[in-house]
Amino acid sequence: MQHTDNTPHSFKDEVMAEPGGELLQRCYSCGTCVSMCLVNQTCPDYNPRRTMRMVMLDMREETFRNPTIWHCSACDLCHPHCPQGIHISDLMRAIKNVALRAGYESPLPSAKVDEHKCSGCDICEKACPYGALSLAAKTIDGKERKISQVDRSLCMACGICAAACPLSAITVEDYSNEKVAAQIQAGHWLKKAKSGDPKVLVFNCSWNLRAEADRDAMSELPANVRVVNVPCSGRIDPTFVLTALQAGVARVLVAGCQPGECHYKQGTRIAQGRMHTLNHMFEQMGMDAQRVQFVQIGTEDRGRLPATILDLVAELKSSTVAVA
Amino acid sequence: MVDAARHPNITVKSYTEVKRVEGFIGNFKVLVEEKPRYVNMDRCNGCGACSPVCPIEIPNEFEEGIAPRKAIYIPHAQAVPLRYVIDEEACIHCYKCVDACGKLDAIDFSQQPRQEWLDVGSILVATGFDNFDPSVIKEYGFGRYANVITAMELERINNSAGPTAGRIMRPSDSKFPNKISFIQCVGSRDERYNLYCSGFCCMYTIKNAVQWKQTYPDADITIFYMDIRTPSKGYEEFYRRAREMGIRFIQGRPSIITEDPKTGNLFIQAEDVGLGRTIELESEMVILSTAAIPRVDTDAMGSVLNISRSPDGFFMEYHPKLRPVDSPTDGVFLCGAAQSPKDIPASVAQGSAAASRAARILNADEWEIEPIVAMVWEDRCISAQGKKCGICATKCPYGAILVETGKAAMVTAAKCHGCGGCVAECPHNAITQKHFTDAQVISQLHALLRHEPEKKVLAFMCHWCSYGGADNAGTSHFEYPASQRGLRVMCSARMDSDFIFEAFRLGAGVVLVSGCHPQDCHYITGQRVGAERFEKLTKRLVDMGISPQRFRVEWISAAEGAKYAQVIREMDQTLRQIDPQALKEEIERTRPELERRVRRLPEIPDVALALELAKATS
Amino acid sequence: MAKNNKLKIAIYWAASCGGCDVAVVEIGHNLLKLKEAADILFWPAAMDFKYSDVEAMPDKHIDVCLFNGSVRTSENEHIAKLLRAKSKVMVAFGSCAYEGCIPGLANLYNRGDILTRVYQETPSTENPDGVIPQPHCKVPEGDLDLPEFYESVKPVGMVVPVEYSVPGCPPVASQVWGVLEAIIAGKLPPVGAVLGAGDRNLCEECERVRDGTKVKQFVRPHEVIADPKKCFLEQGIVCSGPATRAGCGRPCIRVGMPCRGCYGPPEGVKDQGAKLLSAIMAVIDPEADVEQLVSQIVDPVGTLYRFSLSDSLLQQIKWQEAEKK
Amino acid sequence: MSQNEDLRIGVYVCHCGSNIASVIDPKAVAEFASALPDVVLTNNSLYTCSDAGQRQIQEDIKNHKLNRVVVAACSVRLHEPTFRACVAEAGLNPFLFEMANIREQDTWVHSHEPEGALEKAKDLVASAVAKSRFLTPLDMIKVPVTKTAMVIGGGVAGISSALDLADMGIKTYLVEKEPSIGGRMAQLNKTFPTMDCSI
Repeated sequence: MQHTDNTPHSFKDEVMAEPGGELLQRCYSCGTCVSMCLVNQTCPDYNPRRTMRMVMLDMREETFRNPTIWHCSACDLCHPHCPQGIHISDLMRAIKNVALRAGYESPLPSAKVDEHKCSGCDICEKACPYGALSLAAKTIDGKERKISQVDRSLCMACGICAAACPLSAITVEDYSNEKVAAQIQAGHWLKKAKSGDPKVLVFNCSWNLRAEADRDAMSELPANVRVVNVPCSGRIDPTFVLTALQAGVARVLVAGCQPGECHYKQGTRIAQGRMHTLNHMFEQMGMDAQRVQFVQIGTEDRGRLPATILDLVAELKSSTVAVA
Repeated sequence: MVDAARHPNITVKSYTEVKRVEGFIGNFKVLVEEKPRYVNMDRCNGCGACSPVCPIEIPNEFEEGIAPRKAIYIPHAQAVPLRYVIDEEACIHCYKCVDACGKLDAIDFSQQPRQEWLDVGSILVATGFDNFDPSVIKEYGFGRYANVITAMELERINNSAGPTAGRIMRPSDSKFPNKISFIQCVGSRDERYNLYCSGFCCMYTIKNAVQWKQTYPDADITIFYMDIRTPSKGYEEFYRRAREMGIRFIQGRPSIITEDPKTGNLFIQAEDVGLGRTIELESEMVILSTAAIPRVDTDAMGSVLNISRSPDGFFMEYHPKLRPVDSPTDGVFLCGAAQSPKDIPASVAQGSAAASRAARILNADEWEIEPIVAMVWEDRCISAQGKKCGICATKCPYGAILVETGKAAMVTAAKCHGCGGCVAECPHNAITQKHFTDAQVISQLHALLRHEPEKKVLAFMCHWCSYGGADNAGTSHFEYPASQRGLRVMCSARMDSDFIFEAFRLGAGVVLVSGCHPQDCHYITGQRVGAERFEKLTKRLVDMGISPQRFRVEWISAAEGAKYAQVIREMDQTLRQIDPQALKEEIERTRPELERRVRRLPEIPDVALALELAKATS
Repeated sequence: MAKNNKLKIAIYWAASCGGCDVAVVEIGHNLLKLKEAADILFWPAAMDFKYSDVEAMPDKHIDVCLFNGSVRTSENEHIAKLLRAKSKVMVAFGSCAYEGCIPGLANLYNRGDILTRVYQETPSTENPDGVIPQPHCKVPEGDLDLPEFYESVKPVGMVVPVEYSVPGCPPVASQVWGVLEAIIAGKLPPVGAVLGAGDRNLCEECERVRDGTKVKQFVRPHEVIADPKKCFLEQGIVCSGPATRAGCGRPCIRVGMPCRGCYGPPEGVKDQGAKLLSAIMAVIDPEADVEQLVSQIVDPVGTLYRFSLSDSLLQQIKWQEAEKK
Repeated sequence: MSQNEDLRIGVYVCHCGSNIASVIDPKAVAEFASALPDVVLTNNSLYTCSDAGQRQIQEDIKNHKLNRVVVAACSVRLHEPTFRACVAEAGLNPFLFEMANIREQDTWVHSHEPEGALEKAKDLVASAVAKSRFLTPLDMIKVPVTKTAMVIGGGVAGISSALDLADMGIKTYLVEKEPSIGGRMAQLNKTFPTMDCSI
């Protein structure tokens, strides 16, 4: 049985005293946030409603022991839908802050900076949607330099910084430049059947596929389509796109979230800026701007991503036939 | 409906609006305006020959816009009165209806709006509610997804007298939907729209679901809810029956509905709270249980009737517990969903309750009203001395004061409602208000400021609004500093400049004058009389050297307890921020001028005695 | 001539403005030191040499050839190949040779466009017959040969293998002398290295203040009066500094112009323009309208690939597309 | 007029169960009131509005010849009519009654400041007592009544109230904005619990 403690200065009070924690007790457990939550879809243990409940019941250690409390990326899809006006990501941040003070650490992977490559140019600090990067003086090879440093408790491993870093000095474990390249290459996909159907490479934000049916559809795509999942479309360095096209891919499709629904706040906007500028440059060069395509998939766009890809494949096929 | 129309004691005035209300309990005069129907009520026999020939088709509001109607129409087959009406905005004046009407000759385009004054002793407000428009909740897709409909639309689709003749079909493809879902609390219990519980939606949804299941036992029906509220007689049993019939209840508020554009089917995403897991449910049709909301014209109606709104937007009752059908205006009663969302049994019960409250008055031969009225000290009125004045009459909202030069001003007690505006405005202190005399108010002022006045927040409150607001702060337990001292008069119009001068003379730290919002004033224009005075007074006080932050004017309704508490908190804060020494010096410095201002107060009967007594007591 | 052990050096000027030759002269009194340590066997810009002199040399006769300028014509190509054969070490000297530089922006157009524009459309041209220069033509005096004008501009490294590159438009004098000193001392790094520049980007040494301001709008330098103390990018002016190799000493920044990017991409970066695009779009303000920002970069290729277009992935994709057609 | 008569003021300080007494000591307020001029009697009771409380006031009016009654309790909006009727029954003009609101406007909003609340309660009682000295007997104004009612809105609530009034023999105008009465109810299909037609 759960023993609850309602004395002042309890865990609940501590969370509520933290900025963002004030509205905790408004929650009437309707579950709207949970069903809107993208993290919950892939990681059902992350349940903001239940976490709030646990805080209300002063279940301190159990709350902290759940590693998923660190998963909220403050995408704030839930907040505008909450009928009680609770800013859930602020609340989760409040819980994280209390956890940090208690000595807990985020178990999430985080960005890593190569100190030798880093010039302290500050681009990453401005690019990070979470303020997880900042410059600090450090002696490297006997010389004091300002180097970017990652606050692990804030980093959500979205990889926006890794793409932004002009020196490729930042790496996010599973999505390093090399690993992304390896995903594209896997099974010698690029080399295979050069004369076959034109290849379509999709860089897909992993939060895009919200419906089971969409996930199924994505696993049944034809062989000339390769989908490379990344944490965020903001991870996509235009170099990836150009490299793929240069390697013979016919079309690159970058799929991000609808603005305002980005799991990492800014990623989709950054990707939009990059891809649309690429389109402009292709036009300026007198090249086929259609070779780079960018779509933003919203929570309501059931079936849109697989349909977009299949349309693209069909269109390519018909144009090849026409040329032939 | 028909009973009402046939009852010999009831006169149905349809297509008629209330424009103005004058008078008081037992003696109201109501100006009503009948809109032109352009159909002669006596000649029209409701035969319906006109409507088919009308070439205009517009959405039928009675059918929630899902079916058309003509420009000449009856709202529905059972309409009372069963007489046609021409919608002037839609009519193109082709006169085909005139031909169709033929010899009956009932069409009359010369009709004009018709106004009349009606004398009544009591008014019952049963103006009802509006339905929440769910299209503002983007995530539910109403208006974008054809098969997301409102409960009211379902009522019409599932009605043998409705546009589909009771044949259930979904909008996208006219197919029968076998798998349907209801979503509760759409627009209610949601701080983005309405915080209150709309009350009757749980039951109407269960009713619709049960009815559907009875007709189509194979139907797959789901109800998404947060809490099912079944507090009245037989309701919980009905809910249990619904569960037993196999209607699926899922506790969890859907966050989003998406549509499969190919099938038109809808996917509802919600956390099944019991399960602790997010589920996705496919439905062929989704019915939104929309909230009841205050009618769009509530404000306009409120200012005609002099009644105000609670924070939820519905009409406010005199007392939520003890006088739930009385409005704050004597003789005006509230019933049905105009006061708060209600189901049919509750509306009928409240209708009866309001009728009995009204009958209390209407069955009496005469009614007693409080004698809190103005009274002229004839010897002090300069009009009696042949001088031209008449300020009092200009301030009276009721025309209750007659001024003839050479005679003292005369107050007609039955017309006077007792706001006290004339009393405060009389430059010669020649008028008093019974039960709120200058001597009484000044005695209170001295008592309230007898100890450390410079640390007090003195608050003048009007009986109807700001005193009610202070009570509301109390019943809601909205705390504010105990430095506040309240003094109640009937209306802000009664808050005499002399009272405020006297308060500052006594060294009050800060002074609040508070009354109703202009549209809520119980005395038509009483608030305005006060407001104009306070505007001048604010400047005058500054000229006299009183720091502007020491005097504040606020309009606070009886529902605004939170605001009342906030204003007092702020004023207390203001007072604490003033340096005590500087405040003391300001009080000393301004006292001579303040004394000069109130030097004539002791001339008023009893005031000298009051001052003397106050001195003796302190 | 070459009877001692002095170094044998060649300097050549292909499709470029000549600035790189000036940059060599700019080493000033160090020229005397150079002369002491090396014999200059070929430097058409400074002394009267003939192609035949070079042709007459045995292969690998020249120790180091500093080749500046890109390859635009058949003559450029011919000499590049010739010098390659005659030199032990070939250095792509300056931005044109290294990555195509400003002449490379001509690759936004094809040969036909350029010739039409230059010989027929410019306002100062008087050419009533619309004559376009041809590689071969017969005139009464005999047959005339002109070098062929190629379809596009290429860095020299795409035509012949080069051992080293020295970036810059032009390389700054101090760095030039540094490179020469290393050559003289025989202390060259492994083949493939970039000489006379740093590894990281320009921002590392930039003195302008960065306060974390995000970009609300992109503006061109002439559209605003920029704060001389603050980071250009934070003021919305596209500065190539983040994606440009350090080493120039920031002469542009010092005179109030944002970095143009002439030192090419930093170490480890394949495509300067793509990287610059990736960086500047990452620092946009959360409130700004993305499409507006995109449209505010008026000439994206010229802005992002000002010096490196002909060496870019973008260029290669274009060539591939052209080939397919 | 006050100066011509011998004032005998009774002050009743209500505990209102614990609503008032849990924050301030009503006895201390009564004690304070007893020292005010012309106050001849003070009283504390658990619920002054209760039958016993009201009876006490009425007995005191008779036995102690009280000619002013001050009750310190809740809001005038709640119990002023109650106590006016109470004193009137004991033969005192109802307008010689005065009330101090030490619940809604004191203990309920200053529960964290009990000392301040007590001081305020004393001041509010002093204010009511001070006013009471100048109260004069007043007679209610009698007005005639038009025996007609108006119901605004012809929905289910309006129709049922109109029918009730009409059945009581009262002429009633049922005013409806729309061309037909019936309101929302007329739109409904079968209604709970009888599942019959709503019209």
